[in-house]
Amino acid sequence: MATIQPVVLFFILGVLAGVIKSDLKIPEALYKSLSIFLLIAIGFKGGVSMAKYDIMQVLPIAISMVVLSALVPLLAYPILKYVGKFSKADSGAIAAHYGSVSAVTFAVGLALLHELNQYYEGYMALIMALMEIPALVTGTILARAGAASASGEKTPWGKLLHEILTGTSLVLLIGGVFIGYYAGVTDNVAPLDKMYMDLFMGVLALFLLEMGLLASARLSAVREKGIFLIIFGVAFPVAAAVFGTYVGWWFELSAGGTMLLAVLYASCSYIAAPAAMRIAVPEADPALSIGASLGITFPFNIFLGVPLYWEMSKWIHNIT
Amino acid sequence: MATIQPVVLFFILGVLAGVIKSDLKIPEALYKSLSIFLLIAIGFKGGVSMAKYDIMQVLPIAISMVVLSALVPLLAYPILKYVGKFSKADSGAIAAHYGSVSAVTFAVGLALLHELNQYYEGYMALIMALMEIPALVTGTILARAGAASASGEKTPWGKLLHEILTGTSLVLLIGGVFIGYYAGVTDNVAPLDKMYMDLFMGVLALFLLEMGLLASARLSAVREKGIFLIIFGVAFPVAAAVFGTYVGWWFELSAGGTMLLAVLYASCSYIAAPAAMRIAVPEADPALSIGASLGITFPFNIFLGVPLYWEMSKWIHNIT
Amino acid sequence: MATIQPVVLFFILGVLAGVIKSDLKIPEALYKSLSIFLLIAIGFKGGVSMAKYDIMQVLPIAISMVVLSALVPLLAYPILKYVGKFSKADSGAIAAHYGSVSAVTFAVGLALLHELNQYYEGYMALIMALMEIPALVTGTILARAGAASASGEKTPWGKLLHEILTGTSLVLLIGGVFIGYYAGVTDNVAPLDKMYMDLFMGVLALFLLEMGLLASARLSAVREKGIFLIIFGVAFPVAAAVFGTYVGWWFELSAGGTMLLAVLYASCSYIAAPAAMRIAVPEADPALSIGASLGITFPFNIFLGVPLYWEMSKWIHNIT
Amino acid sequence: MKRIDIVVGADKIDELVDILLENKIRGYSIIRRISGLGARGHRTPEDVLNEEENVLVFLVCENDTAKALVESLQPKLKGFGGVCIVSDCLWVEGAAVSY
Amino acid sequence: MKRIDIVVGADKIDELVDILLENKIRGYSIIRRISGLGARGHRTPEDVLNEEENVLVFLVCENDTAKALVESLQPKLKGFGGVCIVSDCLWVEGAAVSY
Amino acid sequence: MKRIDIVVGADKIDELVDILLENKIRGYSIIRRISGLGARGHRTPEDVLNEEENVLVFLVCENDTAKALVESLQPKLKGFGGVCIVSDCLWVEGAAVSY
Ligand SMILES: Nc1ncnc2c1ncn2[C@@H]1O[C@H](COP(=O)(O)O)[C@@H](O)[C@H]1O
Ligand SMILES: Nc1ncnc2c1ncn2[C@@H]1O[C@H](COP(=O)(O)O)[C@@H](O)[C@H]1O
Ligand SMILES: Nc1ncnc2c1ncn2[C@@H]1O[C@H](COP(=O)(O)O)[C@@H](O)[C@H]1O
Ligand code: NA
Ligand code: NA
Ligand code: NA
Repeated sequence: MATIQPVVLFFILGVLAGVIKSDLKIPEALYKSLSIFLLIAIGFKGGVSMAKYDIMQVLPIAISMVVLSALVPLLAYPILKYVGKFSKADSGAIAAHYGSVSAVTFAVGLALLHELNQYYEGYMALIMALMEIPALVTGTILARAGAASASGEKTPWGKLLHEILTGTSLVLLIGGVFIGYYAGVTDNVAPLDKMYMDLFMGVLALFLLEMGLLASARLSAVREKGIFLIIFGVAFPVAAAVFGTYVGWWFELSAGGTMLLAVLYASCSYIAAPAAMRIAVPEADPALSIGASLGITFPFNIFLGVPLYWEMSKWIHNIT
Repeated sequence: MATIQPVVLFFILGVLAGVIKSDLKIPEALYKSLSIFLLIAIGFKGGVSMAKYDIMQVLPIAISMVVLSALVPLLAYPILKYVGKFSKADSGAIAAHYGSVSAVTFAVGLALLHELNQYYEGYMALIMALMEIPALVTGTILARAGAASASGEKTPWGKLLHEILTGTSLVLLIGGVFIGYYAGVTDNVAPLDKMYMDLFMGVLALFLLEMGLLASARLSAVREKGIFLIIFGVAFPVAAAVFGTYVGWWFELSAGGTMLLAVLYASCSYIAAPAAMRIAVPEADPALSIGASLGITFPFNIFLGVPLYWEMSKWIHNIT
Repeated sequence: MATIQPVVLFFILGVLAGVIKSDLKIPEALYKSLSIFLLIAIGFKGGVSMAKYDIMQVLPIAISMVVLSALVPLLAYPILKYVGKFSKADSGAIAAHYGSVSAVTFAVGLALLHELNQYYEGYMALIMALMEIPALVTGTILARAGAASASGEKTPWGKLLHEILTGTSLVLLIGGVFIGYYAGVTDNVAPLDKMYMDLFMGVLALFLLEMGLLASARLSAVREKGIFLIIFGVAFPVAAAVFGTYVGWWFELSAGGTMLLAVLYASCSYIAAPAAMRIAVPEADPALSIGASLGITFPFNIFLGVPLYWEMSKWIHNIT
Repeated sequence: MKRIDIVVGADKIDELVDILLENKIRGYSIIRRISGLGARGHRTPEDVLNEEENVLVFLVCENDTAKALVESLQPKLKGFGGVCIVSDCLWVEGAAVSY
Repeated sequence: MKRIDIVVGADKIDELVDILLENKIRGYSIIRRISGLGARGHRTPEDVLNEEENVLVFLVCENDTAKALVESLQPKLKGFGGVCIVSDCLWVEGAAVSY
Repeated sequence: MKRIDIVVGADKIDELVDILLENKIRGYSIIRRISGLGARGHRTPEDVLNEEENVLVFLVCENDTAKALVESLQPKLKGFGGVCIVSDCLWVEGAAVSY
């Protein structure tokens, strides 16, 4: 089993700083700057390696994997509603979070592959960008089905789709992919890589520090909601990763690519999804979904999930 | 003709994000940090390469080119006033913007030369720093000549000169040149270049992203003012570049240096000039000058102008 | 004698910009981001090189040097109180500042050693982290002894210790040391060094620029307090450095390590100490301590002190 | 003269300003990044994961304008949430009249 | 209705909010990063070396609630520093009642 | 007691504070980064290309001090622009007196 990467220790440092009530604070502008950097860098990196593929051949595979990810909320919703006894709105909103993806978890997956010197398909970045969309739509439909009449208000689909399709992460990821692709094709990567590739890990470290601070502030919200959310927050991503591993293997991705797909299916959103759900399902309680997503699943994924999904991918590909 | 550099695609990404009303926002502190970085980096880089020259020999040439740049507003003013039918104040203010320079356009010029592996005179950074001054003074005089009596208020020359001579860009550029020069002469560049040289392009990319967002917000202002401003915003920089190319060739600059001088003459300010004109000609409408400068001339220059001026410089130097 | 490093010229640039009342401003978020970076980087770097030591052997030496640093305020206090005629509270607070350390002065020391290609003990970063603690405690005791009854309020020791032990700099330095140590031991430094080592000097430059701006704004406060504070601000750090040099030599540190210890003893805090003293000795005037610390001792140390302490260390180690 | 203080969600500010301009308000001030508690619970712009920002609009105008404005605003307030209050004040003459 | 404006040091805000909630205040707004002069001298959050931040709490409530709140606050104000004032205002009905 | 609210351009704040101090004002609060509309049109500090920042000075003082202050201010207000209003309020005793 792979050792813990130094970069994820920054998450622990953040959690500890939060727990001892340190006055350490990441300025808001830095947090936003780091996340802009990471999204561009992930897109750019992916785009550069996509330059080696025939786009027309890749696109159908990519889209299939994105579409299949829309099933994840369908799996989560009944568990949340009938086992967890959450309201319709909360179940739909949490399902949308778990169907959506976390760029930082993906980044930790990338970091592991780089450390292990493993190949992966460059277009995974594009898949991640697109994968934000279907889960948010499915989740909203689930939360809303038959509920609109009750609350008397209609789902603002226009506003919601605008929010989803023009959100910061989609724009930067897709933009980064295009520019990276162009740079790769015209053989002009060189001057930009010093920033968007070489500094990736260092920036990720700072971002994880802030995630730790944020997570420690959210843990109390989760603790109140009891044991179900904790179990769900650990077990569900593993189930989703199994599904993702299977899909990746079925589409003949490399071992690295399969693992990244599993990470995408397993990871859950705490940035794009909350913003979308605020518009689509305002009666859902964001403390629940963000608490589970950031307080439980995110740390589980970066410490145990990512190495586990790598083992799963090796196993299905018969690698040792 | 040179291909479009990947870095300028970030400008398009910003414009697109603005057009689709994405919620993408560059934090104000990041914008300011990036511009501090770029100014220091341009100065530092220039200073380092100046270490190879005999300053006393270079200075008279540099100053001549700066002084000649004071003619640019004299050329712009009558066109704006008599063809464009702008008020005295607006004509003077816009002329000052077009006589002044844009560090980011200069940076795009530098980027092209680096990509093409072309030599240029290091002291161009110093020239750029100084070139901010004369145009702002000429523009103010033009706007003010005979007007002071009308508005009843006197031009606050003291305040204006203080603003021009102590402005952020002048201080950082000149400071960067000095420190770079010292580092070059004492052979101590090494540890600072990892940041101020290697990351230059990556930082420029982020800055261009923000410029795109800003430009897309300004386009409407320009559209209202009609066709004249658009034609002026494209044709005038080309004319100024022709003048700059000729001056550069006359002073026997290299092909790279000549192109950079043309870029300086052609580029127009949207940071230092607005600040100075707010003090000097408060009755001028900043939407006009910033709209034309950032909404039209800046994108024209980085996409078409810079490659065109490079062709012009090659032509006058008989290079193929 | 070593030449002045280019990086410290950024401090002068900042002071000059302040003096000419330039509108140059470092955004607050950038200042905080840079200081987070520097603390992590110093800790990380130290931790990586500590991986080569046997911790159990190093710890007693390190702790001894930290404990001995608690004597520095004991030396400063009587001078301030009986020669400087400061109040008990001010004397204690200023003594605490001078007993505590400045990470940036330390960074300038590191920069010189790197430039001179000199070895130093990696655990100096850990020592610096710990050295913040004793002086703040000693200083508070001195300020408070017998004074509590007068002001009628008790020293909030609980709150003070919490502030000292959970302060940003301690958390980031210690965290950085641990993560660096882990990265060193597991041989995983590679991807993080591009940011936390390679960019160290460039970030320090920006930070020094801001320090210059801050110092120039503080000079007036010092000027009012007259000649004593200026003499103290220069003479005391030299005395402390002599003590530090002696301690370093006694514990058989390398020449580089001895110099860094001297720098630590000589440097004085303007971040952690003010925050702690605000809680512990609120009746002390922060303008005095910050003015002396940042306005006099800091510039003295980075320009003259650091090279001087290096000479002292070479002399005591019989190196030429 | 009347002073009117309105706190609404940041997403409502454009609509609110339009109403102000329709009512011939010639001067107002906006303070951003306001947190608080209201009928929709706590809202804190500092929380980077859940940015909910309020803004305060503060304006001074003549009694009649205030009356007209309040009448136009009232039907909209349900959608805006927040709070809108009116109080009396005295305008110190001197600056250019912007009310 | 009453409007109450309180300026206190940022470190006191949690304690103050607790008192508000104990007094059944159901709506308030907080403006941060306020500088100023008071009994403790100048306080400027922009000064990175000496961050002393004030916050303004602005709330609108019914006269009786205001009275009760002021009575609970008064003994605490000595520790809080700053300023607390009460004035009259008119609540424009429309938004969900949060007072 | 009186509360005085003044909105001026950020470049005028030093001059304004000097006038306050000359009039023996011992307490005031400053809120920065205020945007708005006035006689000089829209001013928005968020606009990085055209930073025009207003600040709000809020102060509570005794009636006589207020009167004297307003008299000193009035001739200056033309240059300051913005707005200056006076209203009545009640100072809740408790904190150290800073008016
Ligand atoms: N009674 C009140 N006093 C002061 N501010 C209020 C009050 N009620 C609501 N607010 C502010 O208005 C915002 C939105 O209120 P609401 O729409 O009721 O949730 C709150 O977050 C507060 O900032
Ligand atoms: N009379 C006043 N008017 C307005 N604000 C005040 C007044 N007195 C104090 N303040 C504010 O309250 C803060 C703390 O006051 P103090 O605790 O008296 O130092 C000051 O920095 C001001 O922002
Ligand atoms: N009637 C008003 N009510 C509230 N704020 C105002 C008013 N008039 C002006 N202001 C504020 O004062 C600033 C400067 O005003 P002016 O100097 O008239 O352009 C404006 O940008 C507003 O923020
Ligand atoms: Na997922
Ligand atoms: Na020009
Ligand atoms: Na010391």
